[in-house]
Amino acid sequence: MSKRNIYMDHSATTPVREEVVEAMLPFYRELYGNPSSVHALGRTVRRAVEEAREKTALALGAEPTEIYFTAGGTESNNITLRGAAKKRGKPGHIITSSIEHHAVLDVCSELAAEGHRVTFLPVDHYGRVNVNQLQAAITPDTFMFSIMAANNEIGTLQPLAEIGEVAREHQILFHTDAVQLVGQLPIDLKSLNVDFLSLSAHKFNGPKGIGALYMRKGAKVTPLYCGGGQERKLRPGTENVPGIVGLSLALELAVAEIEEKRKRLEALRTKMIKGLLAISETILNGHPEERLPNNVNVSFKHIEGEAILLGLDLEGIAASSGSACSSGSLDPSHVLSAIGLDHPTAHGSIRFSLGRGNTKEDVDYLLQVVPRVVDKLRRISPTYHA
Amino acid sequence: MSKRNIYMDHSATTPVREEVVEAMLPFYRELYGNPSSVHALGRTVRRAVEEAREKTALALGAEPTEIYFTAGGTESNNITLRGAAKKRGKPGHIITSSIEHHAVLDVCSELAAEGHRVTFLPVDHYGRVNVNQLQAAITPDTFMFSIMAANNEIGTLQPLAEIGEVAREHQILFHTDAVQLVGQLPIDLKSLNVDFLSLSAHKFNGPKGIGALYMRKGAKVTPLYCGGGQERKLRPGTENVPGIVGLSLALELAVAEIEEKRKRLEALRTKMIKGLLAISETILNGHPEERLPNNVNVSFKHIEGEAILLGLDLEGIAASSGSACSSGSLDPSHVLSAIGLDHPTAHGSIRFSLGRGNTKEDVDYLLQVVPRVVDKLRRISPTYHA
Amino acid sequence: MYNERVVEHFSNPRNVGELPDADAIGENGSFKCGDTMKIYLKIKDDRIVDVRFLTFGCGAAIASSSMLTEMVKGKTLDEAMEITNQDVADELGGLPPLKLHCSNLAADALHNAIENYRKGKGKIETA
Amino acid sequence: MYNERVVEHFSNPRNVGELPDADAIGENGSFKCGDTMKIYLKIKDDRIVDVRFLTFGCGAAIASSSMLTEMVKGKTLDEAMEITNQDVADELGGLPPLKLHCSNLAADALHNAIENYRKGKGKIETA
Ligand SMILES: Cc1ncc(COP(=O)(O)O)c(C=O)c1O
Ligand SMILES: Cc1ncc(COP(=O)(O)O)c(C=O)c1O
Repeated sequence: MSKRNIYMDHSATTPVREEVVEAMLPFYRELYGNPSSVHALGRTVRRAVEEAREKTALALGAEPTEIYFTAGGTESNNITLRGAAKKRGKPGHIITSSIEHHAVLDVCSELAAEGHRVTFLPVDHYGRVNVNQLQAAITPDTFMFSIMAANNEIGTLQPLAEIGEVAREHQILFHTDAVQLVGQLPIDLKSLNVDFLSLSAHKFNGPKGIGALYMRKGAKVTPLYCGGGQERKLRPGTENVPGIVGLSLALELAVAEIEEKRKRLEALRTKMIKGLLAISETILNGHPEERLPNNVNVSFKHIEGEAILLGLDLEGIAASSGSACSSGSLDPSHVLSAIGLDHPTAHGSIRFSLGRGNTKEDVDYLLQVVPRVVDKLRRISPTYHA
Repeated sequence: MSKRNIYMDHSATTPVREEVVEAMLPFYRELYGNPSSVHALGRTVRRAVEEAREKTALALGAEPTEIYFTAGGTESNNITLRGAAKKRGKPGHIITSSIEHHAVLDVCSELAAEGHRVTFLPVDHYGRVNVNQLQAAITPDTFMFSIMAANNEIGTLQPLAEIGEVAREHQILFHTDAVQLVGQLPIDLKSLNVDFLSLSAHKFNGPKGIGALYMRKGAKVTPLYCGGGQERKLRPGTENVPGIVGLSLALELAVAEIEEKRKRLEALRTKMIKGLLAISETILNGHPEERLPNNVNVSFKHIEGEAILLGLDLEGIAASSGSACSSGSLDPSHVLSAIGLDHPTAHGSIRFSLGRGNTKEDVDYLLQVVPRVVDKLRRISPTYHA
Repeated sequence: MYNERVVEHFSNPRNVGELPDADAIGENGSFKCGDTMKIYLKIKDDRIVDVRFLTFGCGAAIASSSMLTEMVKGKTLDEAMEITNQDVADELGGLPPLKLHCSNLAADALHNAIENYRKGKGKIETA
Repeated sequence: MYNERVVEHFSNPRNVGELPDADAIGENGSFKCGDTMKIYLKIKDDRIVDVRFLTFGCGAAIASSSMLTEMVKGKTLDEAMEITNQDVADELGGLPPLKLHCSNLAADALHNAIENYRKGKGKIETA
């Protein structure tokens, strides 16, 4: 089989779909007005922003007034957690999980340093939060749950509906970082008791540098930035209009194709997992069923992830070891530690994340290359004995 | 003269130049990788981001490590002021001007509410800060000056070099919001004692939703957001790569053409001011010489700005009344009040801001239309007597 | 932002000016946004037979002033007193929410004129 | 990220494996990133005549290990003791700053082997 270039790092980021690029272009060129300008050009652009808001709301089962555009998932998470803490004004208690993205985890740590109490719930070895434990952790001053919808490393899904019920029962705000879920699995905010939801366009074939925050009507946070009145003062600054238009179209298209894509990717994923687990001393990380349709995360014992990535890269395969965002760091992933992996096993983990462009041929090629790369590295390993 | 469409609202935002659009496109399409990814695609994109940083630094007379990409001018301002206050940790004193953009002014007000002391320096009737007053306002706990480089409404330039000297002498950090200056007039950070400088790409024919913060080596602020390690932790979140590439090219091109553009726009501006002041009971706002080459701000007495804008708009002329960002508000502009205009005069102010695309023909058309629109509205006015 | 009818009234405001022989003059100003309107009525047998206005204000204020003058012509004073700011906005086919308060000018100025008339004030002395 | 020479050593590492009749064995591990290297030396007249390695680690660690084994062959023990981690990185044409510490593995493992040898330890008992 001849060398191919295969991108299996869609959880890090995705290409922008051509329809989306085309929809954005007019807003760089002729429709460049500032939505805050009162003249005709400004008003035209304002309309486009508000239509994008409606489209985004519709795709999530929300109201347009519940959608706020931000610069990405990181910003949506920060605005929610810091904003709710600022709004509260006095110390309180936050419950989150120990496998959140750093944009939640580190904010929570900072809030803890500022005087709030934070419970970082453990997860089981599949990466699932236990709802009974969540319930048991509630204290009278608990004001916020922040539990991610799907984990970015191991793809494990959390029981959002159950968590939402607990939140409602105790009148606690519920934020979910759905950056990895949106565009992969259907979400209906009408039927979920979620108060805040973060999403980021570049994870579903939209542009980078634009995201959104869903904030349920009635929920309130204190804005972090001052400036103009944009996004009802929650995120001031001239709107990233092409980004907003791109986000909304990418989301609309992703949601329209979601079932078909899910089926297709799940079939590829199942085949990949089967093929990879055929390699000796290889384990699957994350939940076998309750996981994102596009996520495969395995640990190859005795070898180190970055070396595997480099080996794969030289064969044209793009994957990731732990979160792309934290791969500058050398500490083993906090997620893999939280599900109980020892350090060497955590270090040998690889995430393959599927996307729109991937085919059966990609998977065939991958399953041919990976065993070879793994074997070669294991021959250098001081702990491996074939 | 037949109807034309004339955009004279470049201080609100500008069209993206075609070269810039073309340079961004590959980063939506084939070069879509995440700069944090270790595989070949990620590394290629990382290189593009770092080249953009070098280009940006070069255009400002800075070092690449002194450039941080943000989501815009508003964010750069917020990161600087709040970040410096957070870093300081205890109350202190900030000196700013009374004519800053809301993204500085309102942050300062919030910091004041949080326990800092803030001096809002008055300005003279041209909108200039007095350096002696600035010096006199310094107290032992003064830790920051934030004085804008050029005002967004009236175009008045501030004496950055002198302010920088005072800052250095007293070892006070100096931030300048240069969102309106960058791309209009040369700036050399090697020869200015500025520690922080904010800029926003969409003001100089770059894309919306991307900006930068120059932070001098050695200057430090505490980041506001947590997340990944991007932008050396100052602004975490997946980089807006197309935006970054677009910003750097737009800046490079703007700086390369800056003298030629300045000369051309100053000639148009001079002609416009002369023509507009020929209308009775019309005054020029801002400084006659120390102003942005592209800014014309006049008050037409007896009539109201929004009505003038609408009248102009119906004739195909796009302009603004006060800052585009604050035009949702009905209070008279704080800038026009600060330079001493009474409310009715402030309400009758119009900003025409020139840009790359404007021609002599545009100015001729404008000078034909404006007197007609003004006259028509004055005939309806209860205070005007021809 | 503004609908076509608003723009039309703004572009071609009806009944602009003063009435040299007005029977009543009313005035209203919004302190907040600085808008002011002056209205002149010619009244015969308790009925408004002619009307003029002058307005300092935004597009919405001018269009509302113009629309109001169209609405009151021929009405009795009692009928005119019943016209509300909302009626004017409705007759214009609606105004942007942020601009609604600008239309509050017109009906109030009208009522002020009628009150002045009933108090016996506001008649212009013919020179 | 990595230059061509690093990638070449990673792709085709030299002197991989164990030496069944090694005169000295050294080991070094980085607690921080979990990398470990084992080095095997064959020594004759205070000179390194053969060398093998096994490494658990990233690309930089593997390439550094491979490069080091090339550098030490034929060197006296005194010469070998003078090889620094920086020398290895330099010989590789440089490593990314973030990855520099991964190359600290190799020279340290070598020195450990020589020290073991000098202390009379580390000789493999032939079975
Ligand atoms: C002086 C000044 N500062 C800051 C800003 C805010 O920039 P942005 O809207 O790109 O965040 C603007 C733009 O309106 C401005 O004119
Ligand atoms: C779960 C999760 N949350 C938040 C983020 C941050 O999103 P962005 O990088 O777009 O700010 C990511 C992306 O890496 C993510 O996977």
